[in-house]
Amino acid sequence: MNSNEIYNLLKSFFPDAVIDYKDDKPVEPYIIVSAKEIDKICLFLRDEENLQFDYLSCLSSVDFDNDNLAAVYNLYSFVHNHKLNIKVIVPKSDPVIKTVSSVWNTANWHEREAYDLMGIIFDEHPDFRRILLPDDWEGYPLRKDYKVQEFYNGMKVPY
Amino acid sequence: MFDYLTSLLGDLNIIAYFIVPVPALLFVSIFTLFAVLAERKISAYMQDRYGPNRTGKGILQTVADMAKLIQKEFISPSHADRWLFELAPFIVFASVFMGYAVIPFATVYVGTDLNLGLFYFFAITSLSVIGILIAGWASHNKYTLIGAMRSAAQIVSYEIPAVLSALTVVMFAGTLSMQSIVVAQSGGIHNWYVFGGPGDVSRILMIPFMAASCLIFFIATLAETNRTPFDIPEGESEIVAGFNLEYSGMKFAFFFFAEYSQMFAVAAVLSTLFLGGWQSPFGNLIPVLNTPLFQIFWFLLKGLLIVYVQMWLRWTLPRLRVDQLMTMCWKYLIPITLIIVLIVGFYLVIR
Amino acid sequence: MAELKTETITLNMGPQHPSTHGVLRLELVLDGEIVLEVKPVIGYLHRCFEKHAEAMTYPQVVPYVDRMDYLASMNNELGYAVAVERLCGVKVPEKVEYIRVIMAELNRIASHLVALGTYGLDAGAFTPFLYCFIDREKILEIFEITCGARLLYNYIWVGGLSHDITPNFKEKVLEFVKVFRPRIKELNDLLSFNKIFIERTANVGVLPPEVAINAGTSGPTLRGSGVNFDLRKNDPYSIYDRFDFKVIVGNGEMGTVGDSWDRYMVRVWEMEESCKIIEQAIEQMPAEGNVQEAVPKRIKPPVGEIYARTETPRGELGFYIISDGTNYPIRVKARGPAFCNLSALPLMSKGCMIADLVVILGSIDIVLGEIDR
Amino acid sequence: MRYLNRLDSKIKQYEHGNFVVTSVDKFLNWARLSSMWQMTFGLACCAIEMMATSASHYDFDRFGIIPRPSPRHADMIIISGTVTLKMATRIKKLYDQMPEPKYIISMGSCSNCGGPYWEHGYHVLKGIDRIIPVDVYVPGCPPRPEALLEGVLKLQDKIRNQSTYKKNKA
Repeated sequence: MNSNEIYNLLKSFFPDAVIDYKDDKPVEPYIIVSAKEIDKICLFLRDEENLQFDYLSCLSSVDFDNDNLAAVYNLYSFVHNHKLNIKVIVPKSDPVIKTVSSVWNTANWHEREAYDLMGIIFDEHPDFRRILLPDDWEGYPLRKDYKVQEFYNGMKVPY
Repeated sequence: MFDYLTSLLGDLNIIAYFIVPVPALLFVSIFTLFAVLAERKISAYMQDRYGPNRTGKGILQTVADMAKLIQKEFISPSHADRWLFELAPFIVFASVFMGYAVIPFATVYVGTDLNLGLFYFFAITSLSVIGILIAGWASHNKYTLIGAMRSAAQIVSYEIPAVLSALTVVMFAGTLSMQSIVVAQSGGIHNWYVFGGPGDVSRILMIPFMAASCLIFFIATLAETNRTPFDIPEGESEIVAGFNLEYSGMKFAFFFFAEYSQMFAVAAVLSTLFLGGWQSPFGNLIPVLNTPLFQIFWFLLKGLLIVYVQMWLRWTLPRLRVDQLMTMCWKYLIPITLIIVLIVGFYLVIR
Repeated sequence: MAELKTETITLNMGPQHPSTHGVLRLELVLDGEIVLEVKPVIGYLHRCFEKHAEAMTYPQVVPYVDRMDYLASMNNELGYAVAVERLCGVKVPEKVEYIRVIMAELNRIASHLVALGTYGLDAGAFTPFLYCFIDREKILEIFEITCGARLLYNYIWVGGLSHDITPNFKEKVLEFVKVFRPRIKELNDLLSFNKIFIERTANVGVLPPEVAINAGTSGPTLRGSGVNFDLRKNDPYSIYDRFDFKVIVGNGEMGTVGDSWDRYMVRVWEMEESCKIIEQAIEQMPAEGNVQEAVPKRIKPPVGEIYARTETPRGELGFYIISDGTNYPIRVKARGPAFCNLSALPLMSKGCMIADLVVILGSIDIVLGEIDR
Repeated sequence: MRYLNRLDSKIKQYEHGNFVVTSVDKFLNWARLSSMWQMTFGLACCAIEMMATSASHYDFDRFGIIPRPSPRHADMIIISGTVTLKMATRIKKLYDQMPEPKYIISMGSCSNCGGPYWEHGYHVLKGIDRIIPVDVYVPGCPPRPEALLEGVLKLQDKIRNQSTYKKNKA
């Protein structure tokens, strides 16, 4: 199935949660969905007979523009050998997305990483803490407006 | 030698206590120095390398190691049980070294020819497990504790097949004195206990059982000395360095010392029991090869060859897991040795 | 008899530990020797790759990509180059493609050699480690002749290569392949089919295929579980569709499908397949061609985003790149294969022993540089 | 070093030195420099080159350097790779656990000064010498094994010229 067909299928099942479909070259086509129901949509994508997206290739966090953050899910199906990109856009003021770690185990660490570096909060995540940086680190480094802290534990951070 | 000296010294026989161990202690020190070097050179040879070659062509490498270890600071961890922590290396080394008292190097040099020699050897060397347990416990470190526990389980278990396989020889020889066991094997290579010992033609039947017994003794003693493939108490990749993790400087060197002395001690006992000890393999064909100097030569040759095999195995084999180690001991080695003891018993009764 | 009161102990393994392959830390909850719970703690090598990538132009990112998976730099560079080339629509000359494939496969062998050697080390065998490094040096020599570096090459650029190959490159590579084939057999004799080694690894750390897929594993870890999936075959990039090679999958020869021995063996036989690919590539490679012909003067991809994935020795390396039409990428996210593979470690190691845990960790073949980035 | 310093005060009476002290000095230095046990401790890319150096092709063992897993047994620590802020405190701890006399080789640009990560590496410690003293810096990214060996030889030179009693005179 190509992305357009999947979009139509999703739209028929989740009319409110599926927001948009973008397909302008050279951008790979992607579907924008709502942050509140991403877990249900992902579960559907995984378990639906024709889709069977059993593999979460990558979960990236993006500092989308000045006001928004985004999470991008790259899915792949071993059974049908097709791909899909899903995007979730959340405002910086309230960056909360439902977790998909119950759908794909991979998401567990990827979501922690997204939180660690970008500050996206994943709701209902089983083990939600920083993963790469120390627990007492300040700020989210990958945001464009990130200012590095002067000292960490008595060690000077900037050169 | 002890008896001879006491008779010589008369009232001053207390001096004998100090003189007799000196050659053994010297031997152990020199052996350790060169065994460590040999180990490094042998491993280098097996791995396409040169090995140490800077300190006087590499020969003085261990001397440098020792001189460096003496200079090192000795740290005892803040929560360690200080007294036990400092005592443990000496217990380990002392118990191993005391085993040398009964090992016959030649007709003229055996520390003391106890009539319970073999029994004494096993009893005293297994005391080292106490030292290891103390070291592991007193260090106040989880890795050392795990290492000590593993070591205790391993040494206690492998004592049994070792003793049982030694028992087969004792049944043949009818004595526990190591000197007498060696003397019983005189007359050439065919009289060694690995080939069934002296006796009539029917002993050919015993060759497979005694050879198996010898092999089991080798395996069991290998495990007792914590060498690969049984080096789980100090398995680098698992529990870092095991029970000696927290020791630095000379205290650590003592563990090293103990390990290498024990390697030779068990090799010596193996050669005494099964390979004729200081006996020449040619028996009385060439009488000059039976003089005391040659006796020491044969004894060292056999012992060092076995040590070489121990090293060879170390650089070839992976390590067993702790449960597999126990399985091997309790499910295979002990039943097999028991059966061998039974067969030897029947053979001796029927003969 | 009254119940014995026992307590679990919490053991901290790493970041300095001989067998954590770098600076990984594991928090273990132990019941005696049995591991009840494993918590990997990562981030001790977090070198801010993604932040750097945002501050660099596209070609400048390549050296940082090198330093991600430092055991397989060529494969990483290839992955990044493929991603940017797809984004810009650059067509690469034939000769460059062949050289890239040869380099990537040589580096795959080199990386697997380190993985297998250190795996032997984890199991307690020291010598195979050194044997593997002897062969690895031969590969590094070829790299050194070609691009001057031993470990981090900066060789595969976007659109081309930094240097052309030397005249005797082909003979050198063929000679290596010829020498190396018997060495695989030697390694098998020494380690792979050693009874103790099989006892240690077979039936240890079994990862069933459906769990492996769900946990997002890839590469030998996934194929060891019997899933026939290799991006070189299933989603070909570069010119991998022109070569004839087998995808090795674990078959549970010595135990269960998906145990540590299978993962190990997949790597061993993959080296053989890489040799095949190298031979074919050497044969088909065109003699003429300028390797810098297609290197753009200035890389300014059109506005857009791409997720391109390639097969490194550890598995699926994905680059998610967003461009806003300037010299600098907006976002470069690297999906490290070892990152996902390591996240499956707690699933594999429930109820094993400490010694098993070390073996399982070795069978995943992690590189911390790529996990923490 | 603290250990040597303490020794210093004891033999201060031989202020001008004599033959015996010098020879002992030489011997002790020789022992220390020809048996530098290295801690098995790899951080990043450079660790692979360090492993290559101790493998057959370059063979650290020639110089009497063997890897020891425990800091208590080690004399020398090679900081091989990028030191992150999360790791820095652990390295400090490891350093403190090593018994005197102990030596540090900083291998590679990253541990010398932050290397390629000096500018945007918000989580990278810019130079290991900010937390522990370094004896020898080996440049390169990563340094070739030959460069590391050169660093080791430099460290040996340094040890060779150490003295337990001359130091206080300067």
